Amino acid sequence: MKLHEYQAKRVFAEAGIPTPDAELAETVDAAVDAAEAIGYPVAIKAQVQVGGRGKAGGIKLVDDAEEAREAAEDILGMDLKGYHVDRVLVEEAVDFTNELYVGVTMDRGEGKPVAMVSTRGGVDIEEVAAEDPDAIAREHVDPAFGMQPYQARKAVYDAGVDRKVANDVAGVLTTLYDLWAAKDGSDAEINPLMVTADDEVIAADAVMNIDGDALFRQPELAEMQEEAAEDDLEAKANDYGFDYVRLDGNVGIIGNGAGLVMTTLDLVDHYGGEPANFLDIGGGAKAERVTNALDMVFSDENVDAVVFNIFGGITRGDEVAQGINEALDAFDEIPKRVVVRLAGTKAEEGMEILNTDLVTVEKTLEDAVQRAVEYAEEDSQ
Amino acid sequence: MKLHEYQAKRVFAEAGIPTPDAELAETVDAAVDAAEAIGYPVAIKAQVQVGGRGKAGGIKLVDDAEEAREAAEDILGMDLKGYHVDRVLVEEAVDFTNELYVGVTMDRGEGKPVAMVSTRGGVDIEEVAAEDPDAIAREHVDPAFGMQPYQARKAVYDAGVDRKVANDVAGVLTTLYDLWAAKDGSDAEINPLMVTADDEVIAADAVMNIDGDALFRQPELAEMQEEAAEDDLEAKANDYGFDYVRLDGNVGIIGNGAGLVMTTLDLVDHYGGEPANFLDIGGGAKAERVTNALDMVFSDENVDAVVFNIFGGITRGDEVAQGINEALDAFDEIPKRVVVRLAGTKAEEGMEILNTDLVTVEKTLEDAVQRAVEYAEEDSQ
Amino acid sequence: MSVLVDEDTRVVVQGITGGEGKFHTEQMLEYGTNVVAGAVPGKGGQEVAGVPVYDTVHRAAREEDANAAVVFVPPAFAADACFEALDAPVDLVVAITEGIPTQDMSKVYRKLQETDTHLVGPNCPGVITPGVAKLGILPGNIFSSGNVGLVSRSGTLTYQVVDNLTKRGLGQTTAIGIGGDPIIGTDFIDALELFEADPDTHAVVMCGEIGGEDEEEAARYIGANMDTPVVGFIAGRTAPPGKRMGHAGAIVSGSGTGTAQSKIDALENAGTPVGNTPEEVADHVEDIL
Amino acid sequence: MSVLVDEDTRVVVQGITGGEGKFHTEQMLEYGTNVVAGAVPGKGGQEVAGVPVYDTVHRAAREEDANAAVVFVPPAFAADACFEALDAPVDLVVAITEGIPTQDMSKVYRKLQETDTHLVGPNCPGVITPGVAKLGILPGNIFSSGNVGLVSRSGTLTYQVVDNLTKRGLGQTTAIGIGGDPIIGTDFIDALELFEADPDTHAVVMCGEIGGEDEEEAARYIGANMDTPVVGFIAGRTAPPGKRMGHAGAIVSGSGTGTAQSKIDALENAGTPVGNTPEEVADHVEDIL
Repeated sequence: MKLHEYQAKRVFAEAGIPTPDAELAETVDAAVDAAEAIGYPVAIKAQVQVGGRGKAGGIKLVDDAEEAREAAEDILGMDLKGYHVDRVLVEEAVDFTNELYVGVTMDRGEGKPVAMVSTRGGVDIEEVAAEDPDAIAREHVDPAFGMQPYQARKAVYDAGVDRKVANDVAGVLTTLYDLWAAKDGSDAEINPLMVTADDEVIAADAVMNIDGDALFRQPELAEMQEEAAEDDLEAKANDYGFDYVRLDGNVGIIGNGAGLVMTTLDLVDHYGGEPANFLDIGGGAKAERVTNALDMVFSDENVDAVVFNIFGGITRGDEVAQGINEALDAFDEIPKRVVVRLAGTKAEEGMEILNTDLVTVEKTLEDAVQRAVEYAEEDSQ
Repeated sequence: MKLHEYQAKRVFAEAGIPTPDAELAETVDAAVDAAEAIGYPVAIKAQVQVGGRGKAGGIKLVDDAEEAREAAEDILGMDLKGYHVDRVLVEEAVDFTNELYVGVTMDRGEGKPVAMVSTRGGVDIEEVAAEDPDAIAREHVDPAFGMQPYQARKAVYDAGVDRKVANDVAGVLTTLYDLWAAKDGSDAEINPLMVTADDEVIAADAVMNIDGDALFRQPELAEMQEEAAEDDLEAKANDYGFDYVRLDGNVGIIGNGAGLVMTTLDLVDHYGGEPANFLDIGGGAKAERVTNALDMVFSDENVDAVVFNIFGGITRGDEVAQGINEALDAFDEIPKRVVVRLAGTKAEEGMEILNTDLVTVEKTLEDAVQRAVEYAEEDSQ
Repeated sequence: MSVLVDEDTRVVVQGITGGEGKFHTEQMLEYGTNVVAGAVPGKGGQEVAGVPVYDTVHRAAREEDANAAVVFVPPAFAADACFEALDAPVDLVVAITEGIPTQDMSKVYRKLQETDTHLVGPNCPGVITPGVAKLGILPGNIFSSGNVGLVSRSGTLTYQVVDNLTKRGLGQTTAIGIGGDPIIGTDFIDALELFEADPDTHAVVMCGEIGGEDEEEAARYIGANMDTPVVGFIAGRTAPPGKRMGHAGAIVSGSGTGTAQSKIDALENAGTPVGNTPEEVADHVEDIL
Repeated sequence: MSVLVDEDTRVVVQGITGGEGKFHTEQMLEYGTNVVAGAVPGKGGQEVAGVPVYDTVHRAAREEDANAAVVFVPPAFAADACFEALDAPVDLVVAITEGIPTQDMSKVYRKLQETDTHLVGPNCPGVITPGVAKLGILPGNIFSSGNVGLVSRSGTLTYQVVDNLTKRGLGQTTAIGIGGDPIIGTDFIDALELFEADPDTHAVVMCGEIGGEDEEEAARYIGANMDTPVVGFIAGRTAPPGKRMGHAGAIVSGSGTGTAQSKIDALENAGTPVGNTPEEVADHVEDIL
């Protein structure tokens, strides 16, 4: 789960990390009022959960009320990389002499947290990492002990941060790690951490992503979760609790287990078709989930045919078959042809139950995919 | 630093450990009022920082106002193992079916914390440990990870706690460990942890000792520290920042470093004398500390002679000598004879500075101790 | 022979009184697994499917000589269950639970490094030595005994590949579902090392997927250390960069490594043929044996 | 020869810019110790007594090849300083600081177990190899080079005993003040093991005191493992039970072990003579050599 910039900054500020004066605004008037109250220059920043907002015109620096109004009018309501902007953060523009980067994330490969510091802040840090890996000082943290103060100092000095602000930057990094650990962060970043002419440091941007699996013990953060302003189908998938990704093709794909669903996509491609989506209904899928999954895929106007591929472990083939029958029975006319392949636990029972008036049944994955690709070609609109 | 029972209970209750209804009282009237408010039976408990209060008459169970008044009158103002009782805790008497013990301490030998549970609560747990070590379940804790929930359960089940309350007892133990860790505890104990007929658990007594070296980061607990109601000389030593123990003999002993001072005591004994005290002035002792140390020992009316034994490392012999001269110069008449032995850093310079009109100088530890023992015999009052 | 699981494996099921725990205990018993105990705090003294339940894993291990644990405990308590099993200790922990917070697993992983225990998972289907025992939720009927070792990050994909193998008569020594979470215990290299040391494993199938660098590292390990031939399969060739496909692991960063192609290239450079389809995987294995 | 400290010991002083750090750096240099760097965050680039200061121990170790650290950092920051030195890493850390919270040291001790570093202290006078180098605050002039190893829990008592030895012409290979805190790094047994392995150490003096069980355990170790003769001394014979005498360690519980007598008995049972006075310790050593 991603926090918005304004949410992350609140969390950081509460923990003692300096952040600029700022106010959230949902209307142009409120934005102008906020700008007047804070004093110019201010930045007007779209609150959408995507990177590269600046380049896309989602951040504007303004010097007076007129400019503030113009910027707020431009940004509020704009479409930013597919996200609708309905809030802006109006924020004191900080006068800086230097931009740093500090971040904490989980290093999967090492199985332990890593804290990072760079003097190349204010730009895309992933580009810096790719071009000049040594420009980022990395310090792995023992998750049992937590980050020790010396580790923060070491990272800061290794990165070449000026000695005058090194102590403060180390303090911010320590706080950031502690927050990351306490709040079940997946990533926590400040980019840029600005250094002012007075040698003060201030978090000019804030990223905080939370491990979705840990939200049960982070009730305050869970409350910050907002309806995703995403693609309607992806929002729907979220409501249904599916892992879903929409793609550009016309063969709808439903299956259980991420690896098998990806393999089904790959096979569609292998046999000359184009996948319309990734949809994993997960383990132990019962009738209702099957119905919801079919609803999802039928709702996608790009889809011309569907392959439904289940290999039962926890999931039982008979239950899936039952679900498919029920779901399709509910239609006066079934909108797309559906190819079903069941294997594993109770697969044979399932095959027997399936109503072949409603679906095409195939015994192997390869056959099922090929058949669906054929149907999609035939029924292509 | 030891917390009083009432202080420890407040700390435990804030962390969510159930404690009985209770009120602190400094007068008999206040004690009776508290008893009336709580409802009988209540326990009236002397708040002094020594063990075995019950046996010594410092805890009384009362059933009505008259008994409450009598008990409060008896206990308030009493002398309990050398401590003056000026406060009582008036506490709901809990009706129990079982008494357990739970505790957390540092296992020096292992260098790690240990959590303990026993069903033999309500009695002196050290006696239980001596007689029947297996009656106490012990679980060592990795200080980096902290106590894991399974460890609390394991200790509780290993101790043979009834399954009906096992979960609650494990919860209390986990909370106790977390408190111990967060508050820099040296020991944290609940003895007894009472089990009621309704299978509830409640902390009927509470012990919480804090690592004195960590008080700098425990400001709330440091505030609870009270003037020691101890021996006047020990209180004085505390004010001066000395490690001091008063003993029964007549040879006053001043030295630097615990091991060396203990060795000086042992030598006094070895040469037929009796040590009057242990006084360690610590490392780097300057003139003022020397003056204070002499003041301490001269204030002890049992002392008949003094041996002042310094082996300099950090401590400089010349500074000590200067301090001794200054301190003794201030007296019209020096109350006891003082034997001084200086060795180590700047010892020769110190020996030259020392005013032999005021003190006797010896070159070796053995000679210094023997001389002081002789003086003490001669000057014995 | 086999790896991790054999005739001497004596299993304690953590969370045996829950719905999944109970169902899969029955399934494991039916398959012939020696499930000797359950462990659920407060449920000591009960029985599930004829198996005695204890309050702690330590007691289960002591009373019933359990040497392996399967974790069916809900995510909020699963890391603690893993710590308990590691401390008991048992030789093998199979953590089925999905959705364990990553920071919890990071701590379990840290502790694991100090033990001699193998932890498989979490978020995995388990381990099976066909005809002998299964620990987890794998459907026993698709497996058959033979000389192919299998290691896979994905559950149902494992079944698919095994199904293709079994139908060709290519039985398995042991199949290990290592799980798709960001932090797992036994990884590809650990599993490959076990198979390399097993004289009865004549070929290994390794099923990877997009995301992370584990397949690339495994390829380097194969090139440098393995005599036993390996056949690869990589899911997610058609996954668009930057999108997360279900598994926390299955995300492509778009930076060159972590993509299906980089993994396929790495394996092929190590002399490991990679199948385009599960059928082709079986073809390659057939060619080798 | 010697233990822990020799001609190749290159020292970084943590907290070199503080009062004590500076004074004892000068003393160490004067004794001939190869102090190559100081480490104080924010003070990098400065010099103290001609020694260059770095912001981190890692940088000091890298730039100046330091392989040992002496910690003169205030108690609130001293555990962090120890962690830093362990991580750098150096081979030897000597922690002089008194008053480090016990729970901090418990964590340092935990980390120490995962390293190959020797930690001496905290709350100790340090380590000296007479004529070669001293790390800490020991007064160099009372030591002399020879064949006696010395290990002691107490600072000034060490000086007293060394003084008695030196005045008899009984020089030392190395003297180790292990410190009197509840949790210390190098303990009696670690030190005895080092001396046992040193061919130039022909006898060892071990100075203990009341409290804890370390002397009893050391006695068992001596009985079972040592060929080099040991002479003991125990301070606190006249200490009344239940009273704390300065050191956190120096408390007698009254339960039989931990008393001076139990320690003396344990040592004598292990064939180790125990002196009643520092003079008698020197007598015993003289008898042996």
